[in-house]
Amino acid sequence: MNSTVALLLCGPAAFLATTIMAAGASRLAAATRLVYGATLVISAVLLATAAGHLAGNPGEASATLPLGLPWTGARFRLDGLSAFFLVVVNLGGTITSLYGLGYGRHESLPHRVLPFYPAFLAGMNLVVLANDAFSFLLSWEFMSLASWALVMAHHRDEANRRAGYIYLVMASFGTMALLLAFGLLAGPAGTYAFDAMRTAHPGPFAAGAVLVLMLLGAGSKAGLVPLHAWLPLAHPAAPSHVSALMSGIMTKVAIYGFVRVVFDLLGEPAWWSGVAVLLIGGVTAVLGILHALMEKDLKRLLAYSTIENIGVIFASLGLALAFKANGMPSAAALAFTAALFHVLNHSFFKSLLFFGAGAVLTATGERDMEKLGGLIHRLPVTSFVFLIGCVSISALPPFNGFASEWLVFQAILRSPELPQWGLKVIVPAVGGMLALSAALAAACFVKAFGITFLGRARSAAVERAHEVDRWSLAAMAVLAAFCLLAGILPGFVIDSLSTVTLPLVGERMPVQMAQPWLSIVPIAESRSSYNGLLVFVFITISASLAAFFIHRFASHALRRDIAWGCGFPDAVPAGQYTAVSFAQPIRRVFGGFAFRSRETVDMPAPGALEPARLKVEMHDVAWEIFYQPITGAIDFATERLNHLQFLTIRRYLTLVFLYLVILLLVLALWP
Amino acid sequence: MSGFSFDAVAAILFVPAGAAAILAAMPNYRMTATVNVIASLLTLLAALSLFVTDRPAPGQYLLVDDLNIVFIVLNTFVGFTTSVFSASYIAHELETGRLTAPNLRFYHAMYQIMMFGMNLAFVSNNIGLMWVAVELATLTTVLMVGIYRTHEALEAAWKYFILGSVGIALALFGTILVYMAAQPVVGEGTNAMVWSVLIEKAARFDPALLSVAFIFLLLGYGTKVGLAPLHAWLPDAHAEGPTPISAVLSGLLLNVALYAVLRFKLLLAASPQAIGPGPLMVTMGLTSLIFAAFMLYRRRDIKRLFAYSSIEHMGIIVFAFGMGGPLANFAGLLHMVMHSLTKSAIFFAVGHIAQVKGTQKISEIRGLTESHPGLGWALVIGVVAIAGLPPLGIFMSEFLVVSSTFARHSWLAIPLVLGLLIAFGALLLRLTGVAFGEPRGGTAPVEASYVPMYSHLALVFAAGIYLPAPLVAWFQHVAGILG
Amino acid sequence: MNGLTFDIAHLLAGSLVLISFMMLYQDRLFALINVFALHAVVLALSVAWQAYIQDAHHLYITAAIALVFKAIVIPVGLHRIIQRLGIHRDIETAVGIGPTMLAGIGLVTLSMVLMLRVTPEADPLAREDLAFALSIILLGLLVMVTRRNAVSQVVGFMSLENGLVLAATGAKGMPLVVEISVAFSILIAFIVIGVFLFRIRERFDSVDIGALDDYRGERR
Amino acid sequence: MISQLAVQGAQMLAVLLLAPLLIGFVRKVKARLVRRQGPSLIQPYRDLVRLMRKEVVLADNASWLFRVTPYLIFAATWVAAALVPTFATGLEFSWTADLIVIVALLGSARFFQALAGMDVGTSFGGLGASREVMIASLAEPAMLLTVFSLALLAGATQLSTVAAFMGSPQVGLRVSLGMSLIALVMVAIAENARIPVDNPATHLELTMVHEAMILEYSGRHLAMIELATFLKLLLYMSLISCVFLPWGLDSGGTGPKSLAIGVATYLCKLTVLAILLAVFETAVAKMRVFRVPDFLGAALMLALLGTLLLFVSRSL
Repeated sequence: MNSTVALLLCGPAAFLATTIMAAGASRLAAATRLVYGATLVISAVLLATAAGHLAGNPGEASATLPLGLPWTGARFRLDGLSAFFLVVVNLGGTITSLYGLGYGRHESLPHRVLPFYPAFLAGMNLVVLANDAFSFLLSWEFMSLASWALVMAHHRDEANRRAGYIYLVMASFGTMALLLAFGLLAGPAGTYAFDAMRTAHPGPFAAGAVLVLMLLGAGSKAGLVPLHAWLPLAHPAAPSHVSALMSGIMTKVAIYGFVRVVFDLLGEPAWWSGVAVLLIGGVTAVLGILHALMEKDLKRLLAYSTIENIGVIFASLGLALAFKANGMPSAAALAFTAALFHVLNHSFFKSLLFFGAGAVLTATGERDMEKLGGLIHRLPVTSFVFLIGCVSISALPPFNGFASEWLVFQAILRSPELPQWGLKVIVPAVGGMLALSAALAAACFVKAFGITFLGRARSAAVERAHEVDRWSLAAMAVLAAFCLLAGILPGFVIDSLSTVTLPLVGERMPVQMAQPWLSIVPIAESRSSYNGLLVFVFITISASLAAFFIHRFASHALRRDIAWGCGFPDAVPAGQYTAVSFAQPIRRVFGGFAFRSRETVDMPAPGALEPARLKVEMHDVAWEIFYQPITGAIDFATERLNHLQFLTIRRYLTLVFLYLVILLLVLALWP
Repeated sequence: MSGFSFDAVAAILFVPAGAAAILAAMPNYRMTATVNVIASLLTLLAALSLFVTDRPAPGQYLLVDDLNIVFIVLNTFVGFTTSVFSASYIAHELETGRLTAPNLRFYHAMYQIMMFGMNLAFVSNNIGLMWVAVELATLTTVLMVGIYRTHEALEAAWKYFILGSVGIALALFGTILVYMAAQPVVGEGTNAMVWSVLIEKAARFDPALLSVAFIFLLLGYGTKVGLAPLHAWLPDAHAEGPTPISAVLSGLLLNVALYAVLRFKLLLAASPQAIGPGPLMVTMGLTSLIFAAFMLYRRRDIKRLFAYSSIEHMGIIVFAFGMGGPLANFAGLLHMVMHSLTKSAIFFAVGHIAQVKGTQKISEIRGLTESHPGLGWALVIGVVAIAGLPPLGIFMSEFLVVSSTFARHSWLAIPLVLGLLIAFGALLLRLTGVAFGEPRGGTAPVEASYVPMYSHLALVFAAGIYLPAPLVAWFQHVAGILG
Repeated sequence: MNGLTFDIAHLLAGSLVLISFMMLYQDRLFALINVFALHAVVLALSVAWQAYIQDAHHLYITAAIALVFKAIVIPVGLHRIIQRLGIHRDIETAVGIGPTMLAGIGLVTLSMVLMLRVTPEADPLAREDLAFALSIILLGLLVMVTRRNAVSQVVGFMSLENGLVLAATGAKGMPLVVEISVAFSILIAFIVIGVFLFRIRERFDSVDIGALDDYRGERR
Repeated sequence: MISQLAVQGAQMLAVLLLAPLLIGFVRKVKARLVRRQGPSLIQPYRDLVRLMRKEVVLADNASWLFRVTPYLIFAATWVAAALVPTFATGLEFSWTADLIVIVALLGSARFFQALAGMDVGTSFGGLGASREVMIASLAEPAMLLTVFSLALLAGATQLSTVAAFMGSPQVGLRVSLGMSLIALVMVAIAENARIPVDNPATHLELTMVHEAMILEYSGRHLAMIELATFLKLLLYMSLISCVFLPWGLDSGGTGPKSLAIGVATYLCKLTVLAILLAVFETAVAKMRVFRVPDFLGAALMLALLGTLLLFVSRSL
């Protein structure tokens, strides 16, 4: 029983204890502070432990408890991969708890949130630690269950109930897929310990099946298209800090599951597995961000953009697979590092953005961007950190989003060395998709920030808005700082990731911190290099230089006046561009194939008094192709079978009789 | 010592029988309820004493072995908790006037007779005796299903009665055939019906005759297990009878029939040339699972809903036993125990819910977790458990069944998984409606007996994350016996 | 055993099957009940014969039960019920006679093939008995599923149960036969009482599920 | 080291000073092409200075972001421009960033410009911003794919390396290069809001994109933005010239002579490109906004095709 693992296991235990305490005391006034304080401390401790392990790199440690599956026991293991994801999870947990300290006070139904929040954290930690199929699935499903309860927190809202329903059904679909995958890995003898699976190498067919099942299982949790349908419903339905956890952290846990099985347990991948993952990743990225662009509900927009980032991560995981399959460890290490780096970054800025959305929600009670606007005047701090989040997620230098996307592109540029033609053709196409999604992401967050925080207030609620409490602001500020730091010091992150990549792809990226001026050089300096720090410094210097000169030599005169409204004296706020109208050009360009969208304008005859109307109809193609047929089939089957409930006794007897006769016939004709 | 332990077996049988006689004679209904509880408790203790005492040598009529001790203990335990629940439930029924004091006397007496019948079926070492016992248990439950004397209650009882009788007849013919098969080997007389003798010599029986026999037995007892398409009696009987009886039906009577099927499966497995029972059971299991899964969607009566879920789970269990092998059999046993505990707990909750809301219509029950948190969350946990979500016990068994099946016959696992998912969708749909949302229906505070349901759920939860080693060893041994 | 005993047993069992066919053929209640009484009588005879050749005296009790209870008491009771309910005129077959007969022939062949195939080394008497018993059981079931009326279904069930008794008595030295026949008589009594008490005219077929739904909201 | 720094600084100043002149030159040529006298070459400098002197008229509800943006845009563009080798490769800080970063820097400049456009809350700002991001959402991928194909050829995204490689004889005449050249030019036209995508001279609200975003700017703020726009044009021209016309580039630290040659050739290239641009702009007419996607889509396809060709030909 390794002491580190023991300590890490005490964490979930403490979480569960908090859950019980919360269930008991959730109606007390102090309960909120108590619970979030406790989770804050616990996840901080876990974070420190995991980070220490990642930095110190003492190899792997494991422990077995006499729980779970009797003859296997509940096995737990801490290696580079799980340490890294523990850092992701508990960093998120810590900061979210910090945020919760403030945000939780506005919660109308604390007794439906407080008990499940620590349980959720416990579940995620256990998934990352589990070392046998049973404990893994148990924690996995426990995580889903806890988050489902949190989604159902505001259960009087019909939409939330629907979201929760779809969420849990999809979750258990995913669990079933994982269950089958583990069944294949475990074999008929039922060796469910990961260590045993690692040594046993399945045949090519089984390996392929496992990969597909993992894409279904982990993918449905991470939100890969077309399994994403639940995500934009469920993530926004939860209280905002939980949305941040679900979107920023839980999807990463799903990615951990995928990596753990496909990179670790499955052994050597086949080259086409790379193709599959790449394609799905690229398509997910583009469709996700297009959906996000069309949204006008702030939290749903963020949820969809989560789908996009998941797509990016999977695409670069697919690259890593392809490289690994072709024995190019260094390139594989590059792609894999890029993926993990993006995992970390996305957990930063997505949490930050959801916190911001939560702050807006508390301040105005609105999630609909069409009713917001001009908040930059009411919520100066929130709007500033939210802006930083937007810049980071739009992959703009010198922030962290750009650093990881840059690495992904560098990895793509290694791909011509791949032998297979399939990959040769796919990779540049996927590269194009990623570039497209990056550009669209920028557009999407111009819209998100511009409509929500800029312009003039579109509703009275905004006029009354006030800056949120200190705890929330602190949490958001910390995350913003992380976004900048990870952006200007990417070398540090990359180096600490070497512990993870080395065992999984058999290689690591060259040491970065040794580079002059802290720049990052994935392959060779002559080839490509990027120095976030210097870019940051240059921009600051030149901006301040310019400012200085202007200040020194140009006029200072400044006059406030009404804006130019094309001759109209006082343009009403309603005259501003709305979220929908902002997205209109892009909808015109991409909507045709992405949403089968159609615009119909009915313009009244000249002189007629009724207003002209623009009708836009859009379809969620994935939903119509994949989900409606299934529900339709089930409905049809139930409709038909249901008659069997209303037969008469004689007919039931006939059933029995026929069944008997058939069996007897079979027996009579038995050879 | 052995003398005492035989007394244990005797106690298991005679405590209920005696109690029935006393209860039939007692005037005061409060007393009858208490006596009922006490008698069940005594039976439970007697059953537990089977662990500490050494077992009697198998006689011509009675037998205690590793297989049936599982069932006996489970049976007496759930019987006891149900009696506790029924005490509070029946009191309420009496206040609302749905039952009268004479009804009650009859009810409690019948309850004990039923317990007697089921225990007898478990401990009997004689296939003829077992048949008689099962018939007895069935008849008593028929009478109890009809106890409300309402139109639809009589409907249900009648349907149950007719289909049950045909089942009984078929089972009897199967039993006769087994005797015929045994007679040339064992010789005439009672010995040819004694289980422990049969299993030894089964290898030399005429396999073809055994096969025919098994078909009749499977259909006969399968009717009681509620396997589709023999299930028709089950939903109505569950829905129309008093809820304690629904709990007992789902939790216990189905197991009795299942136990009978298992016994004969062993017999058949012992004679290699006979048709393998596996494929038959797997087919019936899958049919029931998928059929019930679809039927769950259109249910409007909450008790009927869970009755269908019982069919579904019986399907899973029969499937598991049909698959055979240590993993699947272990899973089957575990699943059976877990299902009994969970389903009876659910029915406890549902019973009180139906009482406070004054209806069994799902559409008229809303927002339970808000109006009656105790009951509501109990129902949520119960459904989550029955739907096979961790960290509750059924998850473990489903985990084992699905994964081992997929590793052995992948193409069998697909319909299994589909069935599970479809059923899950339906159950969750109904749960979302009932437990959440704007509260609707009566909000009167309920004097429910939370102890039985929560103790069951606690057991299920504990089993989900930790199975004590002796229990595991024992299950594995039984799984080994089941081959 | 000598041929004669065998032939007689064979004759009796065979005639039971024949009478089952006659039942299939009847479409009036009274006629049906009378035929059933005949069925019971023949059963009693064959059981008695078995008791004689196996000299198992307890079987005489079974025979007596069959004779008294099934051949006399039940038919009389059923006659009463029918008059009470005024349904003696009903034509009450759900399926035409012709198809029913064909199905019956098919069932008999099935049971013959099956039983004679699977019992090569059992003693011939038992084989015959089993084969006939199975066909009687199946025919009984057939009666149950082709008749609409509760009474005739009771009759079908009873003929089915006659088949069981025949099989049980045919099995040499089978214990509990008496108990079983008693148990079954009780069962049948229950059914008859049920029919009588609950005024279940045609419960088997036109079961009033509609009412059930209205009460319980099961209708879609 | 010092000389290197000097060169670097010189280049940065050079681009800053050269940019308005380039614009003036283009305008002049255009004017002459349509038989007009046209403003003098140094008119842009005058404009800038006057703008500097004027007072700033700020909309009532303009936020701090609105006032900070001009400096950010200018800084980002300037840094990007400074990273493109004009007359010398292998500059001191050339390794701080590669082509992708340059694209991204321009992207961030655009990001803030679009935000500023929406800050005041008039419909024009929104109109400009939404059209701008639509154009960018197609132009950026095209640009990146062009970068890919260059990087595949040169085996690097490092601009100096690429330039050096393109100068070396081992680049034959390649189809893919031609494609990416065309793509790059189309992107450049779109990015610099030139005809036919946008009209830098128009003030008819419905047709304009770039101008609509900066409609509310005035005085020194407008000056910064204008300067940034000039820089951007220069940047693209020097990019094209250093990648596709990589002759006479000084490879760093080879003495004043080669530097002089580098400067001279650089100026010639700029002149040629400017004239070409002017001719092109006078020859074609501005297209409807919703034809632009087709235009840029073509660029995207070309770039993708070029990249694919390279990928495939790599293995031959």
